[in-house]
Amino acid sequence: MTIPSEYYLILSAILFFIGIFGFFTRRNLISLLISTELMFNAVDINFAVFNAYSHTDYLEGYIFTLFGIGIAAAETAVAIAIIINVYRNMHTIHIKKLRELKH
Amino acid sequence: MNILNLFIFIPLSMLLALFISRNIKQIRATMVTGSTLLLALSVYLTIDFIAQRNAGVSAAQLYCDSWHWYPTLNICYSIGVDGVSVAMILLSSIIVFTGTFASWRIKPQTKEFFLWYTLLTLGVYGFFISTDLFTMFMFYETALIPMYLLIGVWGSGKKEYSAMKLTLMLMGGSAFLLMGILGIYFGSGATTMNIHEIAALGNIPVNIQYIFFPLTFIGFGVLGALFPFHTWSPDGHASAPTSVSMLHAGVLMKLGGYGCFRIAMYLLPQAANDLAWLFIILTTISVVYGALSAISQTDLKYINAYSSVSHCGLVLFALLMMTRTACTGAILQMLSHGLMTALFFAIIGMIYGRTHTRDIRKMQGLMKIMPFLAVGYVIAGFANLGLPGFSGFVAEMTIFVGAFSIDDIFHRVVTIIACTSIVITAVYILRVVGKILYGVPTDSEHLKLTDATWDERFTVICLIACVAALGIAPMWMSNLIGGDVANIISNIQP
Amino acid sequence: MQFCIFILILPLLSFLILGLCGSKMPHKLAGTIGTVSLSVVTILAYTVAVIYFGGGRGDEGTFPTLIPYDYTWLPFAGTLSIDMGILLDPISVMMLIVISTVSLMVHIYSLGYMKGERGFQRYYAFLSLFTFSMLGLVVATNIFQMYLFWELVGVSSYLLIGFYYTSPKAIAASKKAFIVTRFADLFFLIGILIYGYYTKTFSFSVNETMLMAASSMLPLSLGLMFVGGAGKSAMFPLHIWLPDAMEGPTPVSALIHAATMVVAGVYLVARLFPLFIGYAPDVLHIIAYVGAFTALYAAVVACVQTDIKRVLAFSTISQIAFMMVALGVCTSSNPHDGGLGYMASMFHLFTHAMFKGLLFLGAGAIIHAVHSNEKSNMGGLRKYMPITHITFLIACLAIAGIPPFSGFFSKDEILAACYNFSTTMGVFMSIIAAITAFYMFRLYNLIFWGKSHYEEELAAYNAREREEKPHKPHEAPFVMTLPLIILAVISSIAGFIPFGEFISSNGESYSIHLQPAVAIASITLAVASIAIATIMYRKGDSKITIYINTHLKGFIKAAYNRFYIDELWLFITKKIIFNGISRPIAWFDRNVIDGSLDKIASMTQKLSNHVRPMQSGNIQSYNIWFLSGALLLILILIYLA
Amino acid sequence: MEETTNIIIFGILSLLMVAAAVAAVISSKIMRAATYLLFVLFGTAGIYFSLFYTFLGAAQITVYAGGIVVLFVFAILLIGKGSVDITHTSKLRYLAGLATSAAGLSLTIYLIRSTSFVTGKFSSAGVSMEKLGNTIMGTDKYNFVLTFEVLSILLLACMVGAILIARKK
Amino acid sequence: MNYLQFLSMTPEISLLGVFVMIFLFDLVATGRYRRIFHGIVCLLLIAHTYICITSGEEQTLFGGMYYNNPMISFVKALLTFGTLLVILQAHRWLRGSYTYYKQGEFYVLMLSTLIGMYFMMSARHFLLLFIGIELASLPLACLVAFDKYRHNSAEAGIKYILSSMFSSAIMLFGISYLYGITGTLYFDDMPTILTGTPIHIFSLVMFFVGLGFKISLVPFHLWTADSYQGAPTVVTAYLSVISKGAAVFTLFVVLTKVFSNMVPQWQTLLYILTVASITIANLFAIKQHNIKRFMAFSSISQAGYIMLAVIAGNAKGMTAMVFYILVYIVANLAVFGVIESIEQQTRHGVRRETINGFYSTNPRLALLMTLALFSLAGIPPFAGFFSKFFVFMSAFDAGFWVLVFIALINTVISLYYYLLIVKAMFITPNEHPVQKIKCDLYTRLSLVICFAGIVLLGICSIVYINIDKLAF
Repeated sequence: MTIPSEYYLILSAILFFIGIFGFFTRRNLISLLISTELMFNAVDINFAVFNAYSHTDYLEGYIFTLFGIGIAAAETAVAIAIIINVYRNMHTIHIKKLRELKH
Repeated sequence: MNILNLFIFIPLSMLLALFISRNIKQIRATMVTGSTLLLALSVYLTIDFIAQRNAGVSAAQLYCDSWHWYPTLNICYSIGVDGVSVAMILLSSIIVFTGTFASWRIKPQTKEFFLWYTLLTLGVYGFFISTDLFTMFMFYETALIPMYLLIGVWGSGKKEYSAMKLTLMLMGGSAFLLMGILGIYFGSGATTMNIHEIAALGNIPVNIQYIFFPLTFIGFGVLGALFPFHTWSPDGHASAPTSVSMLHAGVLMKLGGYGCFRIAMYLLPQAANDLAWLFIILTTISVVYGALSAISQTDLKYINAYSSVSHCGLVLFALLMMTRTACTGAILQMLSHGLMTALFFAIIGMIYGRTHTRDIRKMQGLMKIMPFLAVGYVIAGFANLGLPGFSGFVAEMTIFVGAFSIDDIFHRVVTIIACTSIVITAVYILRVVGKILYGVPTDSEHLKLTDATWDERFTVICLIACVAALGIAPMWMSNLIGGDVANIISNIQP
Repeated sequence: MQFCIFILILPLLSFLILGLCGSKMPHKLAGTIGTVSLSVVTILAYTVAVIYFGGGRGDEGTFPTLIPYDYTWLPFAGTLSIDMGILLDPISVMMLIVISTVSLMVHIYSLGYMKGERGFQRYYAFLSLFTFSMLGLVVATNIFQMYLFWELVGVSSYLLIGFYYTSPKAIAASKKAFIVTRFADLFFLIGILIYGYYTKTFSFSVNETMLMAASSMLPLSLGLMFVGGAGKSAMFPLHIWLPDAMEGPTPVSALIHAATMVVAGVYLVARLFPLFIGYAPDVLHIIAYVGAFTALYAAVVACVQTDIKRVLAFSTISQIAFMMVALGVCTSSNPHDGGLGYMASMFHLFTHAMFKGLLFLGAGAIIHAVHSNEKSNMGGLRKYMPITHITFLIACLAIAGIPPFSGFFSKDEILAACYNFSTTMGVFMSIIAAITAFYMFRLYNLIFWGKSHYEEELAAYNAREREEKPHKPHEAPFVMTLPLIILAVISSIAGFIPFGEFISSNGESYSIHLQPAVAIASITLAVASIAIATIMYRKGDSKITIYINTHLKGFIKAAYNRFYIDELWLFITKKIIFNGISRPIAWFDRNVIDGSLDKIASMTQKLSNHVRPMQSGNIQSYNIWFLSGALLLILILIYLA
Repeated sequence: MEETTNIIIFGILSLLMVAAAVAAVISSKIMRAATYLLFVLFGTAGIYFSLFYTFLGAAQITVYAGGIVVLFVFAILLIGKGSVDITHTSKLRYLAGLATSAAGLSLTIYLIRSTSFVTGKFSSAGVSMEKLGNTIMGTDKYNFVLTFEVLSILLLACMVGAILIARKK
Repeated sequence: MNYLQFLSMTPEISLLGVFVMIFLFDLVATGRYRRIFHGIVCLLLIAHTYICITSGEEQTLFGGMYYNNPMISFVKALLTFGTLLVILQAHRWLRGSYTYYKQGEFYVLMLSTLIGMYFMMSARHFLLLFIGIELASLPLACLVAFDKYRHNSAEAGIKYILSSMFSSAIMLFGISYLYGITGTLYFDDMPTILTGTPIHIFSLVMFFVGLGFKISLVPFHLWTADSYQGAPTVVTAYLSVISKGAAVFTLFVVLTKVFSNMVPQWQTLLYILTVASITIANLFAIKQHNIKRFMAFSSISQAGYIMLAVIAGNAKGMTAMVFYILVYIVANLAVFGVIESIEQQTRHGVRRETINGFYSTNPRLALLMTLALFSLAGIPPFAGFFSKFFVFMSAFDAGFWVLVFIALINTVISLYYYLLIVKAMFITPNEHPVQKIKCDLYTRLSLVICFAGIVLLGICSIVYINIDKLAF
């Protein structure tokens, strides 16, 4: 055991905020989704790391990560379904065009 | 069965009956029956109350009753009346009764009009009979909200603006009020919502009183047209239909004064004493300012609305003097103002219904065309300017005598300033009388107009009779009020 | 004495009957109801007087003060209350007689004068109301009751002045009368409040200890009350309403604005005389000076007026001022030693009511005949209306102070009292008396002598210079001349009533004795004035008149315009109060107070527009807000922790 | 020695991940972005392996890399042309986004650095399948059968929903 | 390994039963049986609500992961009741040509979100909580995008799901730190460790935003209006009351159970968010002409008021909160019921101009709408007044005087915009008002229930008293 847990945490934080950055700046719905995946992924790392480093007695973080992956998959599936639907309706998945609902 | 419950029950049944009524006859029958019953009931109540008092029943409140409503929050449906509330109930019944006739021919949506009207009535009665802070507040707001639709739908002129303004300002006031009520409740240790129990506890810390007295007082003061929160009154009155103006000026504005007395001052006596000066100044301004504003108005209802500002200012002014006489005078003034303003608005509404204008520059010589209404207007005017023989004189004199009995320069000066209002009142009343009633009719259209119909005559005569009755024989009313005012005052005075 | 309540009830009943169902009644019936009820009142009043004065004096040598009725009408806290009652003492009994007599005369007279007028019933109703209020005022047992009736009197005066409600002048006059007196009443009220607070009662009879305790505040209180009295009694500068009040029907002027209501102020001071003399003699003297000035002012103005009713109005002001002066010059309550004025004042009040009533009624008859108020439409009327002429002359002589007519006696007492007070005051008042004689005979000559306007017009008509035939003046009908005659008789003989026997400042008997010097001087002055007036005005405009007119043009114009006091008042009310205060306040209310609320509302709306871009429709912006909000919250919380 | 190796491996891995992540959010072609995402996911699996959570790593690869990324690819292909244009957003929002994320990141890192997390004993033994099975299927404390079952409902519902939305008729 | 514990979770199992039955019915039923589908669903839900209410004994299952007690059962029943109302209103919409074939899916998705909410409220473990939240949002996203052939619906759906995923990610981030700090995800074990250091605050806020998103508090609210507007009206109704109610209750539980040692921190947090939510939502609502967007802002503002009860964080606050949710359900659903009816009639989105003169053609609906809006505005004697009052009382009791005052001032603004709607219906003239609407039986039933609720809930204190007895 040599790598301090902090490193992992910082790594995950960086990934997380890169995801957020992507979420804020991309203009395509699928890219937004990709960014969200980055965020989920970063969180999963956190759980795993905390479990492995700090709270090793039980597998809470482990399970959380495991289930989190599943949930992320489910979310992605739903989101992609909706994106496809959006595309069918509007023939674009460009964020800029998704502004019928505003003000 | 406590007969006070009938004051809730009858309007409720009226609401139901109105809801299922099919034609105008049924609506009118419902309204007449209901309002007559209410009037009879309140007359009975008054008589019985006086009889009980004469028999030596000296409890602060009679017909008391209380049901737990929200027991964990100490909210009860508590009712009870003392002389002051009896007087107010009587006033309300008279106005409601006459208001029904004043809106005899209201169109369109007669049924809805009376539905909201009755809801308003319900709120008013509820407010006067309840002795529980929450219940009281609930009825208070119940009485306010129908105003919006009553003015907005059936009003005239820029009704939507006025209705909105009135409602928002009054609701703004009740926001203050709610703060005050919560402050009182928690300040007194959150053990009871009953007004009398809180007063008996008398344990609200002084610093809390300082915060919540102004809130409560302003909260009620907005409805009592306290300067500078009075501006809803001119617009609201000007746009409201006749009977709504009557009810609003006649009864609703009294809720303000009553609440100031019954809640703000009664429950927060220390702060009331210490901060009275501030509000005395405001009310003095109200009194003079309202009257002066009225002089240069050209719309009949505006004149009367400003006049109401002045007169209601006098009510609050007198209450703040915190002497028995002045407060009795304040209650008398409420009655008197209620009756005569209702009379005024009734007649103005009738005139407006014929001439379709309220601009005093466009009317002249109405005395020739509609003598009955004109005479009624003159009488209302005399009552308003405090002619002996009408209620205004009695009330104003009681107030001034009471206010003058406080022996310090400040109170003396404000009293004298307030006194000047009686001169200013004469100016604007006579100005209107001279302009619109006297002279020769100039508008040829006006010559075709007719005098009052039977329902209008009935309304006017009833109100004049009441104004005169109070003016000629004030002592029974003064006695009815006086003792109970003294009860409250004794709690306020240090 | 219990029946005296009917003196009040009858007019009230008559008012209610006429007021409520008058419009459906024929004129005759209405007139009859009014007149009959008043006749009964008059009879009752005389009965009361006879019984009262016949009952003799009490042990202290004074007439007892009777209070047959006294009810608490409106109790206040403590000992204060407004009572309603009837108080009979010499002056109130005297007032009862005056009011009922003049009122009855006016009622009878009006049967003819108002015949066929629209609103005849209303007129009688108002007359009854007025009579009721005036009677109530004089029998008041306490100051508040007096105030109450005082207001009622004011209102009935308002209603009667504005009787011709289609005439703009009448409307303006009635409004002015009411508001000016109301303004004065404000001070009256404050005076009452002070009085009530310090003496713990509103009653006239206050015990000495209370008074002593209140003595520091009494002068103020009494002074304020006098302002109220000054308003009703048209003392300078509150007199402006009275000349205008002549817009009302002439009999009303006779009743209200000559004989009864306007002397209420005098009556008030007389009623409070013991307090004035005991605790506020300085105030009393101020009253005297105000009165003296008013008397002079009104007399001068009266000399140049052309409207005969206006002349009479100013004359009234002047005469009332005489009464005020008489009260004001009292220095003690002993009639033999400085208290003479009290009696003189009351005496003059009595005689003045009769002869001034007569003058007005006579003027009414003249106006009735020529259909105009202006002197230029009159002249030479003696041929056409002999009865009016004679009675008018009697009244003029009475007011001028020529013996044996009543005015001489009462005025003489006043002058005597003035001389007792100070010579200056005496001389001053004597001069005014002379002026009085002058303007009255100016008026008399202009009306009854000189060139007849009718004849001129007739000549013009005959010479085909005029289209329509002029209206020929005619003597008034019997119902109108009868009151003239009755009043003329009273005016002639009333001077011989031993007035001092009944009324004096301390209630004890006082026998009037003329002071020869004063009497002779005043007679001489009066006769001289009459002579001048006769020379100047008997035959139209004489040389002297023209001379004076040209040389005193400015003064006369100023006097004709009443020295611009009205304009001053107009300036104050219209320019300062209406335009300078009321309008700005109304503007302030609409634009500042209401405007600021509207501003808040519109600012909220604006703010609402400003936050709208936040809702751009772009989820990325949404989530930037989302995250930055969260981060900000974290920072705030960490900072706070 | 082993430590150094670990650190070096970790360093490379993390650099790779960060680089891939950055590339994923800035590359202008969406297919490439998806590919970069795949790298990050693999990297994450590597992290799990380095923590000796082999099962987790395997799941990561199967579900994420094998499932989700494939889903993405399908979606991208399905949408085709619509997915090409993925230039970045307006300057203002770009800066705002950058600033916010940078602020968030620095705050987080600051907090991580200033906090000392509890350190237990790091075991390189990994997790036995039995323990994992017991944990997932057990009903006591620290066992997760309930969540497992609820997750199944979630997946069912999402399936229903996704099919509903995505199917043509 | 006591799997019998599953059977003890009566509400969940019962709802799952309903879920399965509907699922199966959808598979097998054809032709005329489908006509009674709606009725059957409603009956099943009624039966389930009954079971839910009666099933309330206190129990802790699965080693403290799941907790149920009468209050939670009651809230579950309450939400089911609300769902029932929504489904009743959905009848005509579901009969539409596009939705007719997806009826079964509609029920399934809706009930699955309801199950999610059940677990959200019963969760005493963050993983269960998280899965519950996801279960409550993901199918909901499908529901939002349910009108597949409407642009708006799709757009709303994507906005909803992306925002939802974003917020879940952030919440997970927060939870991960909570886990790191405390070493456990069981609520009961956490409070002693969480004392309010910066990292604790960080995780608190990060966790909070996930629920803040669902409750749509400012500044986490921006998705609300768009999604509400685009979603099918019944789904909007569902989003605005049921989903929100569950989230509020959950928030209350988490704050009081997990962060019980960080009371000042989360009170401050709520303070800021309440003020922001109420004020900003009011500002947005003033100028809003689209009624559904308008209702979105109204619901944000209402959420702010509910926070007044949460901020007190005691039993009284909980009573006030649950009562508020109850009243909010009936009042808001009444409004949405009317909107739905109008929409079905006009086939267009409802704007304020649309309902000008509504009263002249549809007096009953207009009256109901008015009463509902009055109730939302807190006008007596309608239930909303009582619920608002109690909420104020509890916040005032906790010492938040200024907060209460700000909220009160805001009620005036909110009254303004509610009255604008009333004005449109009653006062503003319109040459072509909405034609007379003939409501179907189900909608009518739901509107009657809402009406009864609006009128009676406040006046009959029995409901409140019973809630109060349950509060913990």
